[in-house]
Amino acid sequence: MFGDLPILSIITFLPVAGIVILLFIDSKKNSLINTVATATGFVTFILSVPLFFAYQENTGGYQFVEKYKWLESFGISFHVGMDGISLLLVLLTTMLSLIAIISSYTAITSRYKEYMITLLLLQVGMTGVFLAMDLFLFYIFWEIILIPMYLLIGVWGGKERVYASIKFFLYTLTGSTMMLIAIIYMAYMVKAQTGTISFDFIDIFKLKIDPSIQVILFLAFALGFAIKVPLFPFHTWLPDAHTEAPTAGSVILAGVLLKMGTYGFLRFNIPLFPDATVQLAPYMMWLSIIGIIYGALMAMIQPDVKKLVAYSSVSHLGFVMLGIFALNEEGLTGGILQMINHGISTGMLFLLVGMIYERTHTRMIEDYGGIAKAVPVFATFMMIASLSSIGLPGMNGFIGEILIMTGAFLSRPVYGILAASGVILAAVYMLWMYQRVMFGPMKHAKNSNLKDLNFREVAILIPLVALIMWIGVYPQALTVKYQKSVKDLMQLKSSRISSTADSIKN
Amino acid sequence: MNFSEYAWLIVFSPFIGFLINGLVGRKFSEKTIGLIGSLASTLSFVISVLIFFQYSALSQKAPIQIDLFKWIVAGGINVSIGYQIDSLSLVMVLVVTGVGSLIHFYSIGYMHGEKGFARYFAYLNLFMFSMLNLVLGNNILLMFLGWEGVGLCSYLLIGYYYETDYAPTAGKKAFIVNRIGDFGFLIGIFLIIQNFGTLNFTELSTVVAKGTSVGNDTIFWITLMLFVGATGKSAQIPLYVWLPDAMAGPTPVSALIHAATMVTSGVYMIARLSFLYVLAPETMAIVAFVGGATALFAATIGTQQNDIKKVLAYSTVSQLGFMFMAVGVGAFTAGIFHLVTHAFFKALLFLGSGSIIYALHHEQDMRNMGGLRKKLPVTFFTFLMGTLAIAGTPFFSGFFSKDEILWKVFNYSSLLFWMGALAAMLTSFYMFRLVFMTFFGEMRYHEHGGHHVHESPAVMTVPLIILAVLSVFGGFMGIPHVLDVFHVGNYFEHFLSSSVKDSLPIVFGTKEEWGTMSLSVIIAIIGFTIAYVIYLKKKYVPGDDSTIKGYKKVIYNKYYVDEMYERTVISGTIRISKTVYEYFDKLVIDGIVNGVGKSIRRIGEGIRGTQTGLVRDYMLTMIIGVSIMLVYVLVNKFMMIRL
Amino acid sequence: MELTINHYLVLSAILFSIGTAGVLIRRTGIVILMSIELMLNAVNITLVAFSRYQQQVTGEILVFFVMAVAAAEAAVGLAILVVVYHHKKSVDVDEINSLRR
Amino acid sequence: MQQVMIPAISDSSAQQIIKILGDTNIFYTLPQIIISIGALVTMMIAAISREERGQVINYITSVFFLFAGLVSSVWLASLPKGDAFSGMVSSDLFSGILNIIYSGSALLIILVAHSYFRNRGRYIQELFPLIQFAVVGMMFMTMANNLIIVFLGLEILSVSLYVLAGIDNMDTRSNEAAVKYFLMGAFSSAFLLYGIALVYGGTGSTGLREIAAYINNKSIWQNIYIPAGIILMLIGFGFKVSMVPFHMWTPDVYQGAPLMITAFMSTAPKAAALSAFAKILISMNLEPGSSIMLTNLIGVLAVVTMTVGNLMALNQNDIKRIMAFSSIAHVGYLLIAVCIMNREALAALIFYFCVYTIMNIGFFSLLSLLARDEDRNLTLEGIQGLGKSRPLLGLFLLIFLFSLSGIPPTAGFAAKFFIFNTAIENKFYLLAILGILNSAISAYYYLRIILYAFIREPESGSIDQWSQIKLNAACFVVIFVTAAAVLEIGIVPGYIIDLGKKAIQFL
Repeated sequence: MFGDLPILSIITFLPVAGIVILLFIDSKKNSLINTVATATGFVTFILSVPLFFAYQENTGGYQFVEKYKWLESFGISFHVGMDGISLLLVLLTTMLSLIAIISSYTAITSRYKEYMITLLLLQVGMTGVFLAMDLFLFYIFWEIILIPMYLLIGVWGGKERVYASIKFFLYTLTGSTMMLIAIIYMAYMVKAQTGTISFDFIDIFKLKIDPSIQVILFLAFALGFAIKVPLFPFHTWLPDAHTEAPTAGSVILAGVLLKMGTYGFLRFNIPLFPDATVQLAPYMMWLSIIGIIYGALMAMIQPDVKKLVAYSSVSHLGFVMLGIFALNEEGLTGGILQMINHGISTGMLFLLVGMIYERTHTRMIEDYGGIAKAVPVFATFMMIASLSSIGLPGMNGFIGEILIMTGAFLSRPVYGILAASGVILAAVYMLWMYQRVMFGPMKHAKNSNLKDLNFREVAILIPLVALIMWIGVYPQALTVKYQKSVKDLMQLKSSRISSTADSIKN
Repeated sequence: MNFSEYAWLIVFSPFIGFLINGLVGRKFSEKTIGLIGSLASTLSFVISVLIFFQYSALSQKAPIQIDLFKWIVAGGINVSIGYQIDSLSLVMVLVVTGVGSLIHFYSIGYMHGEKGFARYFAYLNLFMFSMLNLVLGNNILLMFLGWEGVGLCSYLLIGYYYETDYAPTAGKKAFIVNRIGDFGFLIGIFLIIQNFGTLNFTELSTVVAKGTSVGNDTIFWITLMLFVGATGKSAQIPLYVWLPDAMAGPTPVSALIHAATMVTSGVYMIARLSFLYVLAPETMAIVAFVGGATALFAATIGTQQNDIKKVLAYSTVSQLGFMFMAVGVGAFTAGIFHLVTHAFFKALLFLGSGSIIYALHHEQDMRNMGGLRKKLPVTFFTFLMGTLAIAGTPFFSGFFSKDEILWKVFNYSSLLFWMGALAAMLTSFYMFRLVFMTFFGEMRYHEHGGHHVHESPAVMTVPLIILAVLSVFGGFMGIPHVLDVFHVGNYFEHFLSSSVKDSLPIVFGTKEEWGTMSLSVIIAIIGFTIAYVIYLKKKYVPGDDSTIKGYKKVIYNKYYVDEMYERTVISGTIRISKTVYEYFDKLVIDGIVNGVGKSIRRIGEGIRGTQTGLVRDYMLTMIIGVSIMLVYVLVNKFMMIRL
Repeated sequence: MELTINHYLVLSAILFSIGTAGVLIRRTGIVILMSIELMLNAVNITLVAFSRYQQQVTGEILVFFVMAVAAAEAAVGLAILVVVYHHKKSVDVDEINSLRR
Repeated sequence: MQQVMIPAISDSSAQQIIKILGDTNIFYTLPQIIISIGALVTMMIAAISREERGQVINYITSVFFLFAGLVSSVWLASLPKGDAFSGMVSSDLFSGILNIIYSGSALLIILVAHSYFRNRGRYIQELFPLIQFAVVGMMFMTMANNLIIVFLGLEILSVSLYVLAGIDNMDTRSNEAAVKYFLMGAFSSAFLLYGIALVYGGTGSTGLREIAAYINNKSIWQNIYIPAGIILMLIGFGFKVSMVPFHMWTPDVYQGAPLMITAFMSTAPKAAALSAFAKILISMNLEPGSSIMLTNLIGVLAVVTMTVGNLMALNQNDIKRIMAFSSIAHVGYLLIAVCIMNREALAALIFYFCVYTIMNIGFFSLLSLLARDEDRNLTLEGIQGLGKSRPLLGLFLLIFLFSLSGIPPTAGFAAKFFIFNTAIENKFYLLAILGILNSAISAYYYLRIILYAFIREPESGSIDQWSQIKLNAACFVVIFVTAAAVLEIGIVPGYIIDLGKKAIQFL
């Protein structure tokens, strides 16, 4: 379909072209900036859509692979490729980035040009993370993201933005430091085993690593990923960052950035350290389960809508992690699907919260109450997003959650049972919040004049609703794309289990 | 023409109605909206009737499968969006679409002039869609989709009057309590996947019929967990608390969702999985006794309620208890039979009460009613038919079904039988109490502002009449064989036998059957008599809430169960969460994170003190450094010598 | 008693230490400068001693350079101290501590 | 005496030049000679004309000579290795690259310093000869094959820097910086000298090759003089690079000295001192036993240095002071490479020098635009609102600061990556982990600067101070070039790294 076109590089770096154009635009011409930024996002998105159809799910594996020489003496190359998992995540990224750009037209009032540049830079980093097949390249993209996100929170954020942005930056940076050490260590391991140093995923994948060293490397990677996910107890940066970030920042943060952590576990921890994965999976699952229940309980009592959604993310990402580390087909399929689902539903929730915030400038639940009467369209969308988030059957969240819980249950019943209790709590905090915001008598007279959503806002919500329903009814469309990848992971695990069993026997 | 090919239309016709009304309904007139909604439902009914006739003509009543497309495929889960038509689902579909369509039409009149008319009909159609998925789905997951979907619609419709405080709260409560039940249901699903590897009903029953290696313990847990789901949806102890509150919704909703259809899905589910339940006699016993206890418990509360809908709500809980009692003892047919007759008369009673409420401008307190018999003749007459049916008056529909349950239960356990009998007596009592307080005596309602109490329009009374007819004669499709003087046979049991068979051995003979039957009649008369004496003869009207004292107060306040839940589970969870948030999340976890940062900064601040600005201090530091390093070298040197 | 290389080395070490002590103890910039000169000259003794001991001139050549460097340093140092004196009317190093923490 | 190496130069133009010069000695020290002439010329000009015209002439002259020195360094670097002055100095790719760093950084500094000192209101032309002398000193340090030359080079550098630190003789802070630097510098050179004396005494030579030959035959533990001498030399160099615990002058002097002098002091002299020390260690080819002693010692010093530097920087308010501690921390990372003490690590060291010099000079040049009131406004509060009022300057600020904190895709990351990469290759895992954790800590204070420039809004009314800034062409070019280089090296660092690796072959 694409021939020799380096489509992945184009998708990754197209926003850079947008940035360059933006740099030369007068910062006072807001509409021109809008046009350029939106066009960049749109073209990138449009270019990424055909990938969905061009990706051969029957062949599986990495496709559209590009490999260019980069730092030869270190065995580092610009190596990108796409498998079923990254396919979906890249699509999610390009879509949410476009939505984030459009959603910011009126929300951002100062330093508009710089804002758009930041958003586009963020997109480059995120796409790169999902496509990188060289660990060094991956790390570069991984770290690049910190810069725009830091600025996004810090410059365009809320009252506590200084605290939140620094916390976000330092926490995630510290987390990923050990990963860098581990990456370099493995590169030299390749040198020790094959004679040439290489940071390439394929080469590192072929390594034979001693199980005890695997555990250490696993933990080094896991620290960075777990903070990003965030896995309990590394979650405290998230509520702060979410609360303070501007709407688009929250959307991207929840929609894509958190997925980088889970993606990292999928892409690196499980394939590279299968022995350690099998060994440590129970601990990861327990942390996930604590996260599910804990996040839900914390979400329940938040007086701030954004914080509530942030804690709900902790809970939902707990589900994703649970599914992944259930290490069976149901769990992995569900976990991956839930990554997409969470991106859509929580992204939508943050968009909605941002839209109402733009009108009222408050995020406190107590400042609302009964506004469904004033903003029925908003209330409807909010209802759909909430229901999707609590995993109502027929919507996307259900498919992911049921698969994850089944997977967890099959792994060990108690996991499934505890995770299922999170489903109850999700209903409690979401519906309670919804009721307090939307229902009841109009609590504050000034809210009765709220303007309902305008055309632009509805236009960016409709595709999300469509996806919510589509995935809910026909998840096959997505799951077939990555079932081969899941099968590969499963094969890896079963071979490891048998080999450990052999070694025990011997 | 094979109508079953169009079975998917049964499900999707209401969905199309939902889409039309939901997306563009606001622009239509009330009449259009109502017609779209009602016709969408009626279309389903017509198709299901056609299929019913075709299906009942079949000699070999094998389930008909309609698979639309694969839904979820991963590992052990392989389910489709697919529907299954057999006698059980057909009975349910007929009840749901039939009663549902009547209620749709009724709603056109009842909801006249309400804001959000389109929203109402959209929700109602969405409910039909979900409910039909629940009953027609050929696998447990699709059933669960319907199961949660009806919960959602219930939530939305209870909270229909969202500008009030109580309605959304009640809706939320319903949803959450249901979710607690669904928790059990989910675990049941997981266990089935784990042990049977399929969720398809037909495949499951085949596996079970072939003899399965799955242990009895596992099957016990599967069935018990699914039953937990049923207690939520069907308002059984301990999860019944949401149903009385659910009366906050519009009355037709109460009739449709909280009386006729949704709340009975637990019974349906057990009947659907009867092949599993019969393998777990312990679960069956639990089901039976929970049902019996609920029947009795709810009936006692029903006797002291003054809100007309609350009485009916507790009555529903109680009647559902009867159904569970039936399926619990293994009399699945009797349970489903009662489900059907109950759908008729309870829908009738709710719609009747709706008619009263409509006439009295949303007055629901019976203390403010009375003497309505003359003002609302049609409503009165139909309501009376419904009351006679539920009270178990001979040859009314409720008589046949309730009597069959009591007779079957008697074969299982006499204790359970007496519980049922007592509940039946209370049923007769509180229903006649309701009738006497509402329709007889003096008129206590104060007409004001030119509003006169008058009979409801035809669009409301016609459904009442139809349901009254069904309530009176509907029982004849399941005549107990002692009464079967013309030997027509128990048509209902016969029809259902292709998908559900009773597992209860009948140990007693005809004599005992006559005995139980006459006992139930006597019981009904006792209940009636007490009500007659107190409320018609003595014209007793309960006083204000504050004057209610003693045991009556306890019962009137529903044994304070809600308060107990509120004080322990709900506020407990919130308090624990708040404490954890303040002292663990903020102080410990975030405290550690920030503490690391802060302490690093504090160290930095501390060692800043070394930078005194005095050259001599700097030089001294240098000298100390030099000395240490030289000593280090010397130590190394000596170690070298040793070596 | 014959003088060995060690005597010279010890002497120079002692001188070096005295110089160091002077730097640490004295407060006047000029005296500190003189103490540093003493340290440099102590090293010169070492160099000359080693040079003689090894029958080479390398060390002695270095000593000449050191002397030149010391002179240059002294010149620059005194100039700097003069400028400071202009401003502060004092060359007490303990008073030069406006830059700290 | 070491036999004079006959240069095997095939380059005909080089031979032409040698013929013209008539002396290979002069040829191999061409950069030094050019820049020395420049220094003398500019000194004369300064003596003749102190008016504005003189300043401009002086400025242009020194730019010319430094550029010539830079070109000749580049040219020499491209030629094969060669000895001069009886092997006292030698020219090779290693010294060539470092000479480029010295003359290049001096060139950049002078380009910016002209406008900086004009704005400051105190323009002292001796600045130019002094910087050029310092460059000459540094070049000798790196090229030296003999401890005497190392010492002389160091002293040429030091004496120049003492004066440079106090170049603004009307500013008390500058004076204070000069006094402190001078007293402690002289003090530390005594130790260096003592070290040289002891090594000479222990080995009987000051030539690096002879010392290496001696040590290879015997052990450094032959007598106590050699290890003690090495340690004392370490102290001397450690002082110059501000290694803990000899770092204490750094913040005070950096804060007191005029901004562009600080910029100069924080870059090239560190590279000179550290490369000279590394060269000494490498050419001594220390045997394993003593290496462990030194490795452990330098490893500990590296960790202490970076930790102390980073921790002390956390709560500072003055940006120059922050940069002082930052430079201490960076020396800590550099010491990791010294600690590993093999050629691969030296390549990392050279690469780090390049990157550090570029980003530091870039950042200081940017600050020079903002400096007011004898640098007293260069505090965190002082730069508030910069990002909002001048987005372009803000962008440059971001690039330099993210590079300094080592966030990709900047050169700072590549440099750190190379160091940690080498550390892990040689199994110095603990050093790598501590180094990378330190790097994370350091992000905090760089972020603080960004924070104040971008995130914190200035007090009302003061926002417009930045709109007054006129972008001086030379200064802007320097900032732009360095920023571009930071990004360029960050994205494709390969060729510089390879160059560094090649350079190490000649040692």
